[in-house]
Amino acid sequence: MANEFYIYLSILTPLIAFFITPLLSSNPNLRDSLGPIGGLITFYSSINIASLYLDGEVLSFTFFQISETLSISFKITGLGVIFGLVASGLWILASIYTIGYMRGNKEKNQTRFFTFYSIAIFAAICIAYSGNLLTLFIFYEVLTFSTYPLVAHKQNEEAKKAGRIYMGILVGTSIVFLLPAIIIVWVLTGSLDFSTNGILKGNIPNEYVTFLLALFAFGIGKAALMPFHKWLPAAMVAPTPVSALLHAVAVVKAGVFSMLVVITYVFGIDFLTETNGAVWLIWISSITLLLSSCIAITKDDLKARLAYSTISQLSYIVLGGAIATNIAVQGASIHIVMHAVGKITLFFAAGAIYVATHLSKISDLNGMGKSMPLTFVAFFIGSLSIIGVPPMGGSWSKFYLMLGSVEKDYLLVIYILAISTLLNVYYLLEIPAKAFFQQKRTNIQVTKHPLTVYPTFFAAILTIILFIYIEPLKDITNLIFGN
Amino acid sequence: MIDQIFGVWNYWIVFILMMIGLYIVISKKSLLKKIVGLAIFQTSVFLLYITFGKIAGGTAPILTDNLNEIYSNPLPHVLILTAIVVGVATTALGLALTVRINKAYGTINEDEISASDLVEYHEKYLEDKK
Amino acid sequence: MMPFIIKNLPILIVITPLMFSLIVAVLNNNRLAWTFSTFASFLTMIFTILLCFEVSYKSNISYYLGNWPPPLGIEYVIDRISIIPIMIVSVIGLIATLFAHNFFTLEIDEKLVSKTYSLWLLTIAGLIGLITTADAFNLFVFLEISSLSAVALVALGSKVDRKALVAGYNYLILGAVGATFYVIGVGLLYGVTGTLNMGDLAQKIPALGLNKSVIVAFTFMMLGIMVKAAVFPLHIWLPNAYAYAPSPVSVLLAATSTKVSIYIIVRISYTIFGSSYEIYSFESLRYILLYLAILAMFAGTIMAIFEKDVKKLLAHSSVAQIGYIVLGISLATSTGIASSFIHLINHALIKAGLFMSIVAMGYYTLKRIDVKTIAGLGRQLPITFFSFVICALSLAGLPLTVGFISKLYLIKAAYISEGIWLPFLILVSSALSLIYIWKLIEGLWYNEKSLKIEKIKELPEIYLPLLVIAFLNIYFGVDASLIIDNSFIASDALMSGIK
Amino acid sequence: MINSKSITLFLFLFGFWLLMSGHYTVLITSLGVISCLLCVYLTIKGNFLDNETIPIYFFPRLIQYTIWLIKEIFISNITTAKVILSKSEDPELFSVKATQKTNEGKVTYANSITLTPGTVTTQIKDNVFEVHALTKEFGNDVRGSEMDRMVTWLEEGK
Amino acid sequence: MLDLSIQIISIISFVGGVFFILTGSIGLIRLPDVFSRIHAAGMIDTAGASFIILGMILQSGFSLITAKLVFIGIFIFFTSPITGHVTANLARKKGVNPIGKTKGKTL
Amino acid sequence: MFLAVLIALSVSFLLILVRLIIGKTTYDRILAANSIGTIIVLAISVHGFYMGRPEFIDISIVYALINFIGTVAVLKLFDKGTLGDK
Amino acid sequence: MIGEIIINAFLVTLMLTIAIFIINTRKVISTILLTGTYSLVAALMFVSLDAVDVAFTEASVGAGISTILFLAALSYLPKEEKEEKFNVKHIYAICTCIIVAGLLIWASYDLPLVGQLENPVHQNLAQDFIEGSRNHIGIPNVVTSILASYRGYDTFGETVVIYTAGIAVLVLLYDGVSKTSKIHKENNK
Amino acid sequence: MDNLILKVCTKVLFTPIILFGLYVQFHGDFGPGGGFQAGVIVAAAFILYAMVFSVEDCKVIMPPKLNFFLLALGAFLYGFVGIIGLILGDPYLSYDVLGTTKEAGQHIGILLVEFGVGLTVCNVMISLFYSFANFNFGKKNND
Repeated sequence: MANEFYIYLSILTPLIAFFITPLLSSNPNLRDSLGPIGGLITFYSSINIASLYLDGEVLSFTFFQISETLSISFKITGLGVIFGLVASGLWILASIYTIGYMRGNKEKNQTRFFTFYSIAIFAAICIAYSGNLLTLFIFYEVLTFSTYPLVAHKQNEEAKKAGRIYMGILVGTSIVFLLPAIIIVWVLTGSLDFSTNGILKGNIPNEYVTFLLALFAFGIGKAALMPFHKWLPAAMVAPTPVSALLHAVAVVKAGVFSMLVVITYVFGIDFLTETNGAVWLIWISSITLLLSSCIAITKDDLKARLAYSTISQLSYIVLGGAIATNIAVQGASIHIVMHAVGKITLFFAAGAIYVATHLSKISDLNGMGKSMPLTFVAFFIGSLSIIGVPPMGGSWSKFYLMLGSVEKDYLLVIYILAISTLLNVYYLLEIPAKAFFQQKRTNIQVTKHPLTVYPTFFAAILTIILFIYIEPLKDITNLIFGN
Repeated sequence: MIDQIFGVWNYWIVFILMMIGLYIVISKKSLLKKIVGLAIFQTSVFLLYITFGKIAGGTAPILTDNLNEIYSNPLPHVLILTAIVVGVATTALGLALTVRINKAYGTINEDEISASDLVEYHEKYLEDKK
Repeated sequence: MMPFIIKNLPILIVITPLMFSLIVAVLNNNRLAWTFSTFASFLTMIFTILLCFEVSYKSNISYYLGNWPPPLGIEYVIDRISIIPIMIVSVIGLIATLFAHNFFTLEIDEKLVSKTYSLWLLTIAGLIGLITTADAFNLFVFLEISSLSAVALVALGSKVDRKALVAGYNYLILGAVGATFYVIGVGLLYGVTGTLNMGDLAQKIPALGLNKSVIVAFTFMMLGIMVKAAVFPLHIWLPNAYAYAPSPVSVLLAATSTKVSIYIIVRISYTIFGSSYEIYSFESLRYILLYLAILAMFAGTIMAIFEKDVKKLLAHSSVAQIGYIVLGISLATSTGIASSFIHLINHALIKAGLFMSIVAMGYYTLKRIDVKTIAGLGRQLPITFFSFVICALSLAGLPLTVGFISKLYLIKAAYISEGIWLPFLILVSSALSLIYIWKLIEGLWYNEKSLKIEKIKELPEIYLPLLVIAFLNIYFGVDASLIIDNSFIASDALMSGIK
Repeated sequence: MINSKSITLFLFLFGFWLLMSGHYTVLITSLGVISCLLCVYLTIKGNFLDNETIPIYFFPRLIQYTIWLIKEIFISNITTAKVILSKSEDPELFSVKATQKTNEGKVTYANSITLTPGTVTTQIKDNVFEVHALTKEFGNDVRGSEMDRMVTWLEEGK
Repeated sequence: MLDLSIQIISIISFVGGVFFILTGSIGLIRLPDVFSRIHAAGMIDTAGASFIILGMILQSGFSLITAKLVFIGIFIFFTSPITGHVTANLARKKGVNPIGKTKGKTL
Repeated sequence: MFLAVLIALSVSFLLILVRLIIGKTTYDRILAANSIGTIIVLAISVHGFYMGRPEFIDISIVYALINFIGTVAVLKLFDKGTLGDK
Repeated sequence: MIGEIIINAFLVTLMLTIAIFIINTRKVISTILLTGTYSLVAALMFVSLDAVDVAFTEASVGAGISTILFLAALSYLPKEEKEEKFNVKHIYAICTCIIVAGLLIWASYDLPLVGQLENPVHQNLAQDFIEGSRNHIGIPNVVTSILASYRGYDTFGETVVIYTAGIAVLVLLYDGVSKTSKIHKENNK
Repeated sequence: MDNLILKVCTKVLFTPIILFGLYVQFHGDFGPGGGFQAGVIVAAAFILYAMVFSVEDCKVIMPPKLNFFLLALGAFLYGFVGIIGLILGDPYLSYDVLGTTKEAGQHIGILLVEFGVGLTVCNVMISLFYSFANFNFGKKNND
């Protein structure tokens, strides 16, 4: 009980924040401080959970039983620990940053914004600690619906249209593909609980594996595999903290996390290797990876470029899962962390720029580096991390991914990774380069908000810290497949 | 032989009668005529039931002192009594509705009613546009 | 007192609303009439709950009306199957009656209100009577009670919109044709078996072998009831009837009337003809039903997407939802029927909630409730909007709501018996349904207010029904075991009748 | 309330009941009494318990009149049948004057005219009747006003 | 003997009734206008009905049925002239003119 | 004997039905409908005798009654255009 | 009993004739009169099929009250129908009717012949009712005893149906001046 | 209708028709007829009266309020007879317990029940006629 207390704590904290926030609408300072405080508490309990997990404790409990074989239950898994740490840890940063952004930008309906921000975090953490597919699915949907008000926050036609695309693709795919997949699993195995070696082995004819995996892969729209990736760029109309939440912390990570969970805990990588059911996924994710990188280059809007970058980075993770070896999955899970930190840095920087100058086009950023040095340095570091240059955390995950593909002799994958890295270099480094080395074109007034700049810089530093201090993370990833 | 023919003859004509009623209900545009059709349809169904209850050489099921008398089956009669009442209730309600429709629309022709609705819809649409 | 009540529960649930409707009609005071109606429906619900307990350990209660044994007299049978729709009708009846007061006094001439309550209670009584009876002809009588009163209630909407009259007329004529078809079917069956009691019929039909009359009788009875249940091609009366009826009537009818008819379809096809189901046409009819259900799913959803009038939109969505329920039945497996029952209950909860919250928003306009007219009202009426969102998401099948549970089981059943294509179709249509739901939510919350009414505030009187229905929608989505277990018990009971 | 008319009406109705009934148990008969009282009550309530409803003073000469009327009807029926079968109709429309004083008298006269086939009263204005006759002979019969005298005689009573 | 004579009388009265009814219905078809047809209809109602009722009375012997038959007879006698008269009256009122043998209209 | 009467009644029924259908004026129809009523009243009585159960004469009375009221209703409708008070 | 059969066949054919005439009559008054006649003949048919109670009811209701209601309603309605051209709807209707009639006629091959004593209808229940009425209830009219006692509940339902119709028509044809409530007067300007 | 003959004859026929209706009502046990038919016949008398004189005149004999009350009362009576059975310990609509013997009970039950039917039917028919005859044609309903 005492150990499960931490699970309760980490889940309930954002939920309580969700309920309290609307009540505090008259006192903005108190209301805004809820976020960082909640983040700290959640992060604290997540660290405790992680250490308990490293000690080999099995933490699980059933919240309630819907029917005999259906329940809402929570269980700590290796992947879950990682995702939980990411979500809660970055929530602290993000919430501090959000205060700065919202105030600096003088947005309307701030209370509503914070309310739904909390519930989104709540859903993400529930996804992280979910113990079966049903729980995962439920909170997956909760996450979708709770982020809709954030996406459509501006309430103008464009925002509503984006909201429609966002909802349409995410809910549509989840209902049309994910739900039947889950039900098929349920029908076949009679259970939806995760198990470290997968639950499908022996329960499903081998030729159906590909089909079922396809249902999952396309059903989890949040993983932004190629035909269903449109929602991500569309959601860029949202305020930047939301984009950070969507692209770094909660939504997309929930997607790829679900993907990894499905591959490891439902199918089991051994089973996938045995049946070769995931080979096609390697190619799909590779194509997504390359294509989205190419599209990113063509985008002039900063956030749109970052969005396509995200799509491509997510495919790394899916690719890791699809390769289906221990190392590749470990790499994928590390990449969740690394990409999250890196991408949040980039988005924070983008937001900070927007708050300060109301610029969103890359071509307008020429020479801005001198007026906002800290921000652009952070952006540069973040980019390097995403690209995978060694003193940054991102290098680890790419290294593991390559190891994995070598292990399976997928040489083509290595080439693709390499090409994509080169593209990354091009489209990401173009921005700081322009900012620092080009001539400033117009006179742009710069009014920074300190709460947007410092979290950005801190996040950048975090990427470096993660490179050095990788060991605990590795320990956790080693435990993904059980002790 | 003749028993055979007439044994089925009744059924057939009753079926055809039903269909005439049904035909009127489906095809006629006048709301009043539809109710008439319904009445015919129902009356014919009543006939079917009563035909089931008939015994050749039997008499009405009102007991006499003669114990050997054959009585026709009384159960269908009871059912049909109920059904007739239901039928007249339906007719009354239908007529009330028809009268109200005529008052509201000025016609009881199905086509004209839907045309009138369409006009109203368009007017509303134009109003909204303004 | 208690043993007396326990002994007579099956009839009490019918005559309580029936007798009260006769009393309510002569009352002059509207408030008093409403109080009486609420009391009557409350009593009915209490009796139903008692009956539930009674049934749960007796499993089959048979009640001889007039003390005549079944084939001679009329029998009431309450078992684990019929208790489900009874529960739906009585619970929704109570909630809707609580809800009705403000709207009836508003939408109907003052002097007619007490009579309207009389018709209202008659509808409830008729629906319950339909479920409980085990006599094929008695069923017809109650069918007419419920449909005549429902027609009158629908037509009362004419004070707001004259189309209500035409809607009522079409409902009446189609309903009467349907009922007559049913009567023809019963007549043919009676002609070849000589009995009207359902249990008795079920025993006698197998002995007849492959009898043409029986097949035709089955077809006719099913056709007749399918009109009432608004199964796809025969649904044309439904959208207008629901849309133009006075607000509380829409709530009651949408939530209960078609459900009861679907229950009768189940009863007819499984109880009466079930024991000979291998020989007879049900196997082939099953596929007809299946395809009709699929068509209904898509037709209803697509009609709803393009509809602007909100009540009509919800009515179209009902057609689609009926499609889901019929689909479950047409699978003819235990899981399929169980999933149908689950959706039967859940859809009643969902639709009642949706209609209640929508008409509550239309309270101030008394005009047709359009997507435009209700724009932005959600922010002004938070409680109403809250319950609307809960029910709407439930309709879409969002997890943690009842809609999800029913979809889950429906897909499971479909997958087991038909493979993957059927679940896929179901899910596509349910994903499509998200479009219209989202249209409404977006309109209510994000669009600017178009009504120029200043004094909009919520009616505190309707908080109770709204919140209760929202709570039920969530509660049974979270703790669904009550519904699921009972549905499975019911479907097993039904299937066990089939050898 | 209780006067000769109501009592007479009650007796008539009760006689009617007894003739119809055929079941002379206490229950049924008492129900019959109640029914008859109800009927009388209704006439009183509707305020039409008058000479037109129950013309008591007709009764003494009623039987004699009826026999005469039946004879007339029989004769004219045969004549009409002849006319129809021989296709020798020659209709005419004419007015006659009625000598009855009361409504019930006039009605009796008009009805008698109509009852005898071949003649129909088409309009009544005060005491002028317009009569349609199938042939001239019928018209002459009416104009001969034997029937008028008979009805007036009936009306006078004793 | 008595039975036989009653039988014979009743047959005769049936025959009479049928004769009048058939003649009346022929008249209904044959006669030129409403007013003339009323006479034919009156024939059915009076002679036709009364003869047939008489025949039945003779058949039934003396019982309650006799009373009821008499009531039917009285009722028909009572209502037949009313409907006849009212129909004619209405036709006159609404401007239907009787057709004479020689020329259109007489008064 | 009764059968013969019934057949004769049927024949006259048919004849009158012709008048009902061809009509000419509405008054003809009313007249014909009324006569058909009378014919059916008689037919039912005779049929009772024919079947040997003549005690159901009540039906004939009802018929006669309904026939009369129906005719009055039709006439009233033609006279006033309504059955109620204007 | 050949006479009975002939009478039945004659009457049923007569009804058919009347029904066919009803289809194409455009004068509403004729339709109503013909419908009344149809009911009368149906009632005659009921008498000849031994259903005296039903005949009684059909006469008073089908021919009587229904006709009066029709006439009462007609006073508010157009007296003549609009002319209809033969259109798709008719074909649709004809097809439906032919299919349904075909089904029924197909079914009739397995129906028991009219009037045979050994039909299941007569073998089950009927005798019980007659004996029950004679011995337990003591009422000569079996129909009444079934109506009021054995299937009394049906009759209760029937009474409620007619009550429903009464109230429904009362409510629908209520001609009071409709009062709009205060809120709407303000809001619907 | 302003027709002397019709008026006078209606006055004469009114009571016999009602009495005949009541006769049918109470002799339903022995011959054809019963509550329903009786109700219709009695109602027919009222309708005839209302047609020949005027609906207002008929409302003197049968005021609408009384009419409506009786309309509900009839059905209520039927249901109530059933409830008496319930109270006396038998199932609904069982008449056995109403009398001293089963047969007597049945007789009483049937009599009461039929009376209820007759009452309702009669008043419904009158009410229908009132509604139809005096439906206000001139005024527009949807203002």
